Amino acid sequence: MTLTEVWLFLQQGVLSGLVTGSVYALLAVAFVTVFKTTDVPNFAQGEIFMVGGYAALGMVLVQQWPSWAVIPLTLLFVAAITAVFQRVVMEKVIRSKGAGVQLVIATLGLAYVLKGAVRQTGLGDSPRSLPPLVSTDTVMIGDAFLTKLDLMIFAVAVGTMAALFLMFNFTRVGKAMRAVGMNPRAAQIVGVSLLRIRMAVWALAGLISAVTALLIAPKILITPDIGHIAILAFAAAIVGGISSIPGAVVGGFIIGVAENLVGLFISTNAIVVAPFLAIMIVLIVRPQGILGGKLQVKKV
Amino acid sequence: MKIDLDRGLLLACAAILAVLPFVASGYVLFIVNLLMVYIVLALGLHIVLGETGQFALAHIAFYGIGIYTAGIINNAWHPNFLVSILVSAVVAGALGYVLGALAIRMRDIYLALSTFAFGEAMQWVFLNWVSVTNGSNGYRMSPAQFFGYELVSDIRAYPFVVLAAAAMLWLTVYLSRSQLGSAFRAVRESDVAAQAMGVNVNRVKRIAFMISAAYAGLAGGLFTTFSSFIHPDSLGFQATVLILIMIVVGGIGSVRGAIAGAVIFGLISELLRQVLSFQEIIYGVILIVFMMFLPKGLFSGRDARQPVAAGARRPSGTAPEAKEAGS
Amino acid sequence: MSRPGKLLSLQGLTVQFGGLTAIKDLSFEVERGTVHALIGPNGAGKSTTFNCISRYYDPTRGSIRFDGADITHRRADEMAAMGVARTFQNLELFNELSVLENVLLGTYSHGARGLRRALKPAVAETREFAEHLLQRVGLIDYRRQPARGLDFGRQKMLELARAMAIRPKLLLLDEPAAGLRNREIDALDNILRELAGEGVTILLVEHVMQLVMSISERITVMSFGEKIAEGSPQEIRSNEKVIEAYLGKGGADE
Amino acid sequence: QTDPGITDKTIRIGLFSPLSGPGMAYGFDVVNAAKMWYDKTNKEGGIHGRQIELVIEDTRCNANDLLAAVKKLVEQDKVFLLNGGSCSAAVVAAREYVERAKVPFLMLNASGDGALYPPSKYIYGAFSISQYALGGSAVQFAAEHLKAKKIGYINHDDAYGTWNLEAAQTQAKHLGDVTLNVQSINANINDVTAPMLKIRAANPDVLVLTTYARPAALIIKKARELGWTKPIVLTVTGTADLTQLVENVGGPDALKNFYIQDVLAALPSDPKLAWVYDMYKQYYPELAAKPGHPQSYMPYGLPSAMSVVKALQEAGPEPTREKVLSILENLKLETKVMAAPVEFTPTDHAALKSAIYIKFDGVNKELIPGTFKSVWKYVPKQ
Amino acid sequence: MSEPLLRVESISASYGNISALENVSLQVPRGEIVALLGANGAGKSTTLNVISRIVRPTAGSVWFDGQRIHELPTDEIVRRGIVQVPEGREVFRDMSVRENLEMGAYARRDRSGVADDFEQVFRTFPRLRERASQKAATLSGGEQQMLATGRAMMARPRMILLDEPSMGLAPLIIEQIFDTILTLNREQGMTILLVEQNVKLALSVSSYAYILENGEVALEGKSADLRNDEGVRRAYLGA
Ligand SMILES: Nc1ncnc2c1ncn2[C@@H]1O[C@H](COP(=O)(O)OP(=O)(O)OP(=O)(O)O)[C@@H](O)[C@H]1O
Ligand SMILES: Nc1ncnc2c1ncn2[C@@H]1O[C@H](COP(=O)(O)OP(=O)(O)OP(=O)(O)O)[C@@H](O)[C@H]1O
Ligand SMILES: [Mg+2]
Ligand SMILES: [Mg+2]
Repeated sequence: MTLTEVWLFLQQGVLSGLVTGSVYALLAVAFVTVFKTTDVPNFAQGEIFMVGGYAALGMVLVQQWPSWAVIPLTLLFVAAITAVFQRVVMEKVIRSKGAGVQLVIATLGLAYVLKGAVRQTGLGDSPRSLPPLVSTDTVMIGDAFLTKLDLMIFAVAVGTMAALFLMFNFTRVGKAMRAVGMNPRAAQIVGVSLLRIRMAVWALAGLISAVTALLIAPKILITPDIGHIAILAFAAAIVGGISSIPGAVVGGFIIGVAENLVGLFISTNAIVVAPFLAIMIVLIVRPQGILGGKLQVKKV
Repeated sequence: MKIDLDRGLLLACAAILAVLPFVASGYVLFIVNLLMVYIVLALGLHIVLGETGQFALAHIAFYGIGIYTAGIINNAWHPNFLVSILVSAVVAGALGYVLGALAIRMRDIYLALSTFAFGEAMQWVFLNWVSVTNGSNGYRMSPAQFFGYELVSDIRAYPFVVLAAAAMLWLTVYLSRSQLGSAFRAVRESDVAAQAMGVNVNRVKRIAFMISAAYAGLAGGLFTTFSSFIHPDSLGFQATVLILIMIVVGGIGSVRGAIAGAVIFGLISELLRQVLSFQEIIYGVILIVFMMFLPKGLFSGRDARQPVAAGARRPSGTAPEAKEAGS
Repeated sequence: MSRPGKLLSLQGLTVQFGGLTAIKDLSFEVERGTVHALIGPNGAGKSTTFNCISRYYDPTRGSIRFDGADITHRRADEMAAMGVARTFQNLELFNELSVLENVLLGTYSHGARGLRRALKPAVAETREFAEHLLQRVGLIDYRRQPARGLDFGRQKMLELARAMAIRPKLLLLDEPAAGLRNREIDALDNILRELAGEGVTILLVEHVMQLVMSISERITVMSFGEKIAEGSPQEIRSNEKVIEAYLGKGGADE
Repeated sequence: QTDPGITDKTIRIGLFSPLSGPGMAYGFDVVNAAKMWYDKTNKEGGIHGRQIELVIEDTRCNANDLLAAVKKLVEQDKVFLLNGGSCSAAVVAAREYVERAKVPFLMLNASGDGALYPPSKYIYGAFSISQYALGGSAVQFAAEHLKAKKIGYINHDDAYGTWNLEAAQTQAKHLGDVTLNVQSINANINDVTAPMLKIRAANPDVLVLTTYARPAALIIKKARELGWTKPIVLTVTGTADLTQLVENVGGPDALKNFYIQDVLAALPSDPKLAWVYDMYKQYYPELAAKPGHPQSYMPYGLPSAMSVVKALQEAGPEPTREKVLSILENLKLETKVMAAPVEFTPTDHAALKSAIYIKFDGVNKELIPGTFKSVWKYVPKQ
Repeated sequence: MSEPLLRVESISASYGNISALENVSLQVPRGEIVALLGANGAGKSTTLNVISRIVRPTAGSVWFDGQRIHELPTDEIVRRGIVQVPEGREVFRDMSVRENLEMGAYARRDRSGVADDFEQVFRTFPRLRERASQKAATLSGGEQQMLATGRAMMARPRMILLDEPSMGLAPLIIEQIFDTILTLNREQGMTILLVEQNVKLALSVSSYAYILENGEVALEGKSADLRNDEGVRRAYLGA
């Protein structure tokens, strides 16, 4: 392999990796948002995103609605699903003294339902795309090709991260969300409405998922099983430090780039394991994740 | 009376299992054999998750390791099946110990997701270590034997599978009554306090991982006694989730629950094949409904020792908490 | 039966958390068979001291000797077998386990170690021993309840019983009387006296002066991580520094 | 004494395939196609006066479930023969069992290479096409029609990939002066930059894709982004829905130099195949009304059903499993559905060896004359 | 006598099948300090938790400022002006001391006074000022208790429910806390329901007191009278 080739591989590999990484990052951010606040690892994250894609598809394809209507409706639809799921299912699980693992399984249940429902529409037989929100003309960066859409995706990922980071650390509601995550009982005592906050958070995650879907469906194509992509979002979240929003994004980038570099310089067969290797390495070297803050002596 | 309930249940099961081979078709026996394997898997997960409270999601990886180990041994030497399943248990257990050693630094979600990652990685190994596992072509295993008695059919394997499962059940109950069992639960409830009692938390965790993995490995060995083919696709996260669901729906921390869950969900996933295209939705709804109305599982609170869900005990959960008010 | 001599001695103990120094060059000794109190304002470093002795924290500097052995670098889980038991200021119970099993776990460190024993179930006499302890702290009627179900005060008593089950040489009690009412404090007082009578050495962290002053033979006072006074209850009560840093005018009489 | 599943009035046949979950697209309508052929046969008086009774099972495209289904059909429902399987890897799971139970087993549209080789007395298949045939044929086309010397080859890291690659390499060796540059990828890949860059760097004359639809679309799109202009050949594994493919690759521009493999006798739109789709409409009016039906693999269900019927008819009024098997050994049958007739030999139980190719620019399809045959032959390993 | 600010009418509560309260009634007049005493497990914390609706009563009603509040969600009750300082220091572990205090002012509408209240809290608990940016989880037990109390003060409530505020505090700090309680009460007319194990202290600051015994009101009366009541002395004040 010549040096120029290596250099070219590096450029394209890293840049495309950052874009794909942004996809993982966006989903990871949604995942982290819910986890931080409700302590629930949402194993339906991928399917929620998937449903966003198909909701839009249904409106475009079956209903033939114009995109200016489709976009807000999709966001609304997905946010509604997640919010209602939290309000109706999760709250009930909590009230009947379910915790940790029970909540996880409830989300798994949601994942199955959503997948099954989409298959029922008959849209799920072959992979689908959506009309791209931004043109997919290619632009050159160095010797690397990207599309305008790619740049948009990257921008949105970073933007969302910034917005959420500010929200969690500097806004009243953001702090309330963190408080609920740390100690729901105390949060109640200072006047936070668990119901409202939890619903808000799930709706927020739904929104992010929907935006992601609209944005990246044309890039990665959706199938009823595209939810598996959430696995990479989890990977991103862990690598970055499970409850850190910037961590999620950094993690996403790392995974995306790792995939490409492994594919380019080791073997394309190995692309699938790259994320899991990343996870294991990070967790062994730095159990709290890259931006997980410094470990503190546990106060006893 | 609880003891009697257990006795009753056990006797009933024993009776059914005893008459089954004379009345049921090979297909039914195949399903029962599978259920037995599920039971052993569930008991294994019960030890690390239910008893020790370690949210480990790599269970099926060890199951796979068990299957391939036993399969390879069968193909190579065709020994007494006891040998092959014990070896698979040992191999899986050893790897479990290693994973435990790496995992003890992590808790809750980190542990869950990193063991999950390990599971995915193992599936990749099964798929790509072609020279050993025959990769994605699937691996064919010649049937096991017992002192020359070839276990070529489900009905021939049946008695051995059932007995093995029963043995593992006994072992599980015995373990949970032992000092080690108490240590497991101590770690689950509060590792800080456990240390104060003289429990070497890290060692206990490693042991829990090891035993649980050994169970899974043995389950894999059992699988090879009545099934002659394994494909990596059936060793993915879905399978781990199935086992997880079994012990949670059964009642996490309860042996009875693990078994009930294994039987019920083993059957559900087989029966659902009949409802065709709606099965995913139905399956999902079943899970959701169970969690909404029976989150602590079928056998919650019936066990002498109150079980707790992994991660249920919040760091700030010091004050006594009561019926959570909710409008 | 309590042989004279030092059971525990701290030498120049220093603990830092990042920038913050929780304990600065702390030294004191505890005589065998005595009740020794460690008092001081909130955040003085008392619990941290406990955490060092019971090996939850590693001191930044200094050494800890217990029963003739240097334990500065032992593991926390080795201490029970050596005869050091403790309770926790913020309750560390096995919440979902029955009250009885909580106490049974106290006996975990007894007898030989190793696999053979690990696989044995708890024997009848340990059970009786545990129930006897529950009797002593008045929790026998609750033995089947999950610990979580007890009220705060009883949870504290349960922790005490669990610590006693270790059959310790040294018992570290972190604010056992917190949340107890006079009545229960008197009961606690008696239990501790009995224990002391049985030759158990007690190191007590407590803010309830009524208890401290009545049972401790010697008192060490810390403030901002440093020892500011040591002596008999009378001396401490009248010690200006202590009154000003900790007791306050009202605190002295009690 | 007669074999199970036979009465004077009926013959019972076990029909199974993924009818749910991810694999549904491969099986659902394929089973319907087979079903309608059996119904048709029954309407026409059945087989020597016997009506065909179907028992249908779902396999979820999963080894364990398929095995359970087969065991149920054989031991519980006591079927006479088995007709099913759309997922190759899963089908293999049934092999040992079917041989032990001595039941004739004709696959549906599973490529089933793992079950076909080494040939088993009881198992017949590849009615659509086997992966071995598919890979070999594609290389043959690239070399013969597109004059390729150096072929870029992207396959999956799964069973299918391994099989079609093996045949492709055999074909290349057979052709002599053809070399392959291979990149294997996982079916769930999201970023195909790496494989595509490596292919581009190797600079082959043609790119052959044996991947599923999604990775295929991703690669074709990426190829365009990276300024690839040479021919791309997409095998039947990825051609499920062509109109969709056009959308997925972002419009026809990406398909300027693009060929697809097909195994049908002609283009689906071609009058030659009209009868298949009319028949489907007639048997499943309400399904046909739904979006996405008939699924594009639907016709593949017919040949195996046809073969079953033919074999049973030739087996005469007193059919036994042995008779049926002996007939299958040399069965020849022009299905009018597939690119070539069904042709079994005692040493090769795969029905189809050749494929046709179509130039597709996103709008128009232009049939390339001739069929292209894979030369791969099973050689027993020792 | 005018309508009391808080009126608890014959409430009962239970945990699963364990009954914790049996028709308990009590009243807290505006601007008064009322003490709630009783042995361990008597049900004091449960009473407070019923008032702020963390525990749902199985019977009875709770009236605040003339309105029934026992069906309202906890956060609404807080917004109406009842804040609890819970038993066992429920602080936000991973938030800094300052953030914890900010959260205290969460339900508050007037943002203006917040700054002054920070000052007041820090004046009462100088230790908190030193630890302002430290994570609550690593505070000493007493520091956490101070934080919990300070957090409640930040809400500027109309009524505070204190569950054993002196628990684990140094005598000096206890004095300070009770001074604060008295000033809050005198200067801001804060109404206070006080659960306190230090009966002597409790009776000295409160004007009226209830004594619970396993879930029922066993005795009630003017604090002054109770202080001198023989039975009370023997039962609760010890020797
Ligand atoms: N793990 C830790 N990380 C950081 N700081 C800590 C840690 N543990 C204790 N500290 C700090 O060390 C100081 C001493 O804490 P410690 O718990 O020993 O106080 P204490 O004497 O027990 O007070 P109290 O009587 O209120 O319990 C406190 O200021 C606390 O903030
Ligand atoms: N979460 C719970 N589950 C079961 N029972 C409980 C729970 N919390 C409290 N109880 C029971 O309710 C009764 C009253 O408890 P509560 O905490 O109100 O007493 P208390 O007066 O506050 O005691 P203390 O002064 O020790 O805090 C006790 O018998 C206790 O065992
Ligand atoms: Mg302390
Ligand atoms: Mg209380």
